[in-house]
Amino acid sequence: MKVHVEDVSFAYGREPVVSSVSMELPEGGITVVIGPSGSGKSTLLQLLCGLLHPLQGQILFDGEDVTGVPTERRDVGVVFQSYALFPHLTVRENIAFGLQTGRRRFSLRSSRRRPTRRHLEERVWDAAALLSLERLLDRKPSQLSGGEQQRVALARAVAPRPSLLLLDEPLSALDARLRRTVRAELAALLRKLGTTTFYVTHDQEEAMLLADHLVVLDQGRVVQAGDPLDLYRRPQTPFVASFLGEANLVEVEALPSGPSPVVPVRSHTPLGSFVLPGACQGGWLLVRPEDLTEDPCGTMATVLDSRGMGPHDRVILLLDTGTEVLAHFSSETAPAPGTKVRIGVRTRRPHFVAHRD
Amino acid sequence: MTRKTFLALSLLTLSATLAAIAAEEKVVIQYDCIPNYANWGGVTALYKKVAGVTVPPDPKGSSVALAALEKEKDSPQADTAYYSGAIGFLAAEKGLHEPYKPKGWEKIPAALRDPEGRWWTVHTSAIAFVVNAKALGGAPVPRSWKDLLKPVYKGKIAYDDPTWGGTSFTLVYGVNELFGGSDKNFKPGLDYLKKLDANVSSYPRESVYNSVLRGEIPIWINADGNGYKMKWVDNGPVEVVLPAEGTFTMPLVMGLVKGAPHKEEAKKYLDWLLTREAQAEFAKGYFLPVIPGAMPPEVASHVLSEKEYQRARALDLARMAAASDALKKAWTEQIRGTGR
Amino acid sequence: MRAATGFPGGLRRAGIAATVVLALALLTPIVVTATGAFSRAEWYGQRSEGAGVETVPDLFRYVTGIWGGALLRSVQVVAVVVPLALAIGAPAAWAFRRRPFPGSRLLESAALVPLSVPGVALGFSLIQVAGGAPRFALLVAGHLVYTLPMVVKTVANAVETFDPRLESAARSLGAGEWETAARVTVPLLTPALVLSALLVFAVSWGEFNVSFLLATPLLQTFPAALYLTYTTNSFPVAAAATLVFLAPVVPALLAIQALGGEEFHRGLPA
Amino acid sequence: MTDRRPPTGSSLTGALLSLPLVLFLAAAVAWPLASLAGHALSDPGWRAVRQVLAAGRYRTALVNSLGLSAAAALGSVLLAVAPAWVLARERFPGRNALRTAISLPLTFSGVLVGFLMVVLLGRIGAIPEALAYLTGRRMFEGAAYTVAGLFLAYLYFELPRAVMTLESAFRRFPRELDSAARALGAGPLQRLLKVGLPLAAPALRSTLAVTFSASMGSFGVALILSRRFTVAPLEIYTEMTGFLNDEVAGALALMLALSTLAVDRLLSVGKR
Repeated sequence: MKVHVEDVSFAYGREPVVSSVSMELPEGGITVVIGPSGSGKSTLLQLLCGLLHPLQGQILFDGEDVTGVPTERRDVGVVFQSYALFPHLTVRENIAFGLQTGRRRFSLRSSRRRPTRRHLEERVWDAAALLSLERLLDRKPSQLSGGEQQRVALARAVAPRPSLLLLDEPLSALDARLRRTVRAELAALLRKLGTTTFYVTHDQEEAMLLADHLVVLDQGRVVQAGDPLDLYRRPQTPFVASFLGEANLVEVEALPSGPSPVVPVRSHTPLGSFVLPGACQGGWLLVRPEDLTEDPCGTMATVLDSRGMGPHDRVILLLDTGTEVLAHFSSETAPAPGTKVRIGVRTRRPHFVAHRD
Repeated sequence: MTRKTFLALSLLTLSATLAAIAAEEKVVIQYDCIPNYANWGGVTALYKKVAGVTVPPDPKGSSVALAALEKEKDSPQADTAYYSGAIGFLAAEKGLHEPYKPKGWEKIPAALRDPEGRWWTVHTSAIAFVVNAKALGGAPVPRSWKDLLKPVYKGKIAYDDPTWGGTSFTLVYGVNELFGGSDKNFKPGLDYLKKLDANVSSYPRESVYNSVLRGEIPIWINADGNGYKMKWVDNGPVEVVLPAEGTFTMPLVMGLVKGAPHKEEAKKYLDWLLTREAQAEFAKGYFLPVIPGAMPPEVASHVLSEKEYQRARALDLARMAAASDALKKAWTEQIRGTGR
Repeated sequence: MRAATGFPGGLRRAGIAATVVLALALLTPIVVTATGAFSRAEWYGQRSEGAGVETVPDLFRYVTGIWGGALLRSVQVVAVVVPLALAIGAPAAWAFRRRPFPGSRLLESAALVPLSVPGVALGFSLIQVAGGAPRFALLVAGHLVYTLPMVVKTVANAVETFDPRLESAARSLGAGEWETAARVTVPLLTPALVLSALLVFAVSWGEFNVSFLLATPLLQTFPAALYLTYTTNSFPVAAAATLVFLAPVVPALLAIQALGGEEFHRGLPA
Repeated sequence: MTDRRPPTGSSLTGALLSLPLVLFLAAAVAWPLASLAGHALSDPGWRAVRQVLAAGRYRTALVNSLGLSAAAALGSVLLAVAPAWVLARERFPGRNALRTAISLPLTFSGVLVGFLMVVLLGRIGAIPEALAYLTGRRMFEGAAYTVAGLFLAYLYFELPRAVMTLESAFRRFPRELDSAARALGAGPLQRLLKVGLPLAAPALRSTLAVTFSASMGSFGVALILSRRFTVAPLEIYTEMTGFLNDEVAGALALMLALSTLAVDRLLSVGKR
């Protein structure tokens, strides 16, 4: 199902939470919304599933306006941050819940019948098998571990085969180690299901791993949206640059006189001189730590701190020009603190983040 | 409030309280001291004024007062108690009183006191219908015991539970004698009361003086004096009726409780109750002074004529007392019954 | 704006309306009584207090005149019951959560059992086994039985909501057991203790079942006096006495609401 | 979920701190009640108990108490559900004022409630007087003294208790469960039947227990209002003070306490 969010706004009292957000969820793809806490991402999810209603704007499912349609008729599956498993029902009954309700598509076009008893059991079993919950079907939620609860919540949400799957920070209640394994499983599962998915997180790694389409939200507004790697490589604001991974943002001064906007110009920076867009009114050069390398022709820098992280060493350097930068060096070549090194940028055309008015 | 002030305040109140409990005021405890009965409210207020001693109100009826004294025999709480005659007689018989002859004792007619001073009468009264005519809803004022059985009075009659009050015990016993029963045979009385039960709205176990005055209870079978007071003092639409077939006089008696905790104060109080001053105060509640000559003339002019009172007969206290437990039990079982 | 209650608008309005109706139904008798105290309406009937009880101040003077003693008794009972209930209940509640010992769970539920024992039955059995004891002590015991459960529940809940690591932190900073209690535990529990005190006050102030059974003429609490007033005094006096009874209850209730008296429902007088 | 297990401390401290409570409960609850039971059991042939259980006033009083308390508990819980839910879950101006108003009668003793009932529905009550003034006919005169009036009075003092108990239960009820049910396609009725009521069941049961116990012990209402209909606490009082019949009063008190505790236990079966 294709989902369009058009110019949607929402406020709690006088406090705007979501401000004219527009986005498009690609059919069958995973759209990940990322943003710091308070950026409005959970509110956006609640607007999509109809638990909140926008003050302004429209939400379209396959071109049809569902803005006023109540949650129970939207044909969505939701995984809540707290899982919200029914404590009085077993795992089996939790999974079966959505199969026994009068779930209807908002339009009668594809209304579903209630499954027969046998059919119901099959569907519950399928959902349970999908998440390896077969052995836990008769337990109550209170008898499950956090990871198991998370899987039950997911199984319950997908069992009715909703047209849109909404996940609200589904991994945030798990501990770090579990989160990493579940994350990979979840990515595989969601790809396999092929349901249009809306996924809310504040974790950058999770977002990069899961997203087909990534939306960065800040203070209720969409800052940038697109292919995740593209966002990582070519962020349009310093906020996006630093929110998605670690970034060295090196200030570039505006050129005194503007030559032709289409003609690339060379600009001198503490990290060397680069070809930059001609329209440059000043901005930042984005250099990811992994893009820095030891370069005999590069800039002189002093190693302030160096710490082995396993895959790489995390090195903080003070350029002779006075700028501090972070670099990831491979462990064999990492210099010791106090030593002087020459560093350079791997790519000749690094990304430039322009000032915005 | 900080924790320290909170603590300090609690400690302060606690110690103040304990101090207040320790500092005893002068009191005499009288069981059955209902302010609206026999003007006890006025009498105790007057005593507080003349002697500075508090006699707190107490809601027990005679029967309950007797029960309480019996229960507390080993550690008496009360100094004195007030009863309808037979119950006080019984209390004396049970050894709950200690002999005391208050000042003025010799002025009490001999029939109305125990020769040893274990009980004596403080005033007398008679059983009557106290009728709130306005609350009758157009029905005529009943004139006889027989009238009370008429369906027009359904739900309009009340008399106290005799296991609570002595006045209604006198009534139950007296009605039985009136209809041909005796201290051994309760059937005639209980048969009548069973028929009456169809019209009775309640058997109160508390003073309902104000309910009658307000009209919550249109007909109350109780002491005549209470009705006179409603009519003349409280200006209620109340009429006092002495039933045509006859009625009963009732001495109201007191005694000094054995082992009374405030014995000396109690003696002074009991002495005072027989003074002309106290007796006149009772008379303001239309209970007849037991000391001759204490009746104020304007009070005397308010009550029914002597001729009417000739229908009131005296009952034998000793026989009443002897029958008391059995009669109360029979009444409870057959009239108050299953508590439907 | 519509909040996400999941209640359709019509149902929500109906629910609010039902709540308003209930509140009005509960308040009406009190309002009628209060106006009754101050009104001279004919249906209130004759008064039996005689002359000098005509105006509103007269009524209250009359009430405090005849029931001043009972009022004082109630104040005394409350003044003893509140600190005692806190002193007995609060340390135990803390211990149940922080220093559980064999049988502490059982003891905690045992402390709630009295709520299911009718006051008359308990009062009766108290007199049976301890009739010789001072009545005031029995009365206090009776009130404690019905107020301790609230202290235990309120304080135990409060102990649960604060992090035990705070106490551990104090210990790690060198505070001894008593110093930790005085400087960390008690200050953190102060709101719960104040709330408990208010709850105990409200319950004790209105307690009738045990009080009436244990009452002696010198030991009438105000609710027992109210009973006497209802049966022996005229309507305006009874209504005025009711208002005297309510006077301290209303501010206490407001304070309880402000402090979030969740456990208020348990064990109130009936 | 953070781990909040208490730091290991001496359980002896705990026992010592609980000692006053233990002693108090033993002296003021366990001892009297045990002696009550002991008296009844050591009574040869359980005469008093048999007397109470035999047909007659005492049994009627017990049955009346059970019936009236059950009716009051059921009635008050039924009527309290909607207001409790509204107070717990809805936000609207005046909510706190409503809650305070509803909680006010919680401190009322039974006699006060009885008195209020007489003021409203006595023979000269405000309601019959107002109706007579409006319609010219006398209606509901003395309704306060009927069984219906007694029931109303019980409802009056149980309703605030029921609302407050249910409200605090509803407030703990996770809001997300309702959202989850909606997202799974459940309409309002299904949510009520499949999620709301099953989850509220323990709260409803414990509210029934609270209101039932309070009604069983109540004494003041009946003292003021009861005319012919008697309840167990009233009979205990009568036996004790009117008849000096401590055996029967004790047996009745025991039966009253036992039946209340039994119903409480029954209602808490399956809890937690």
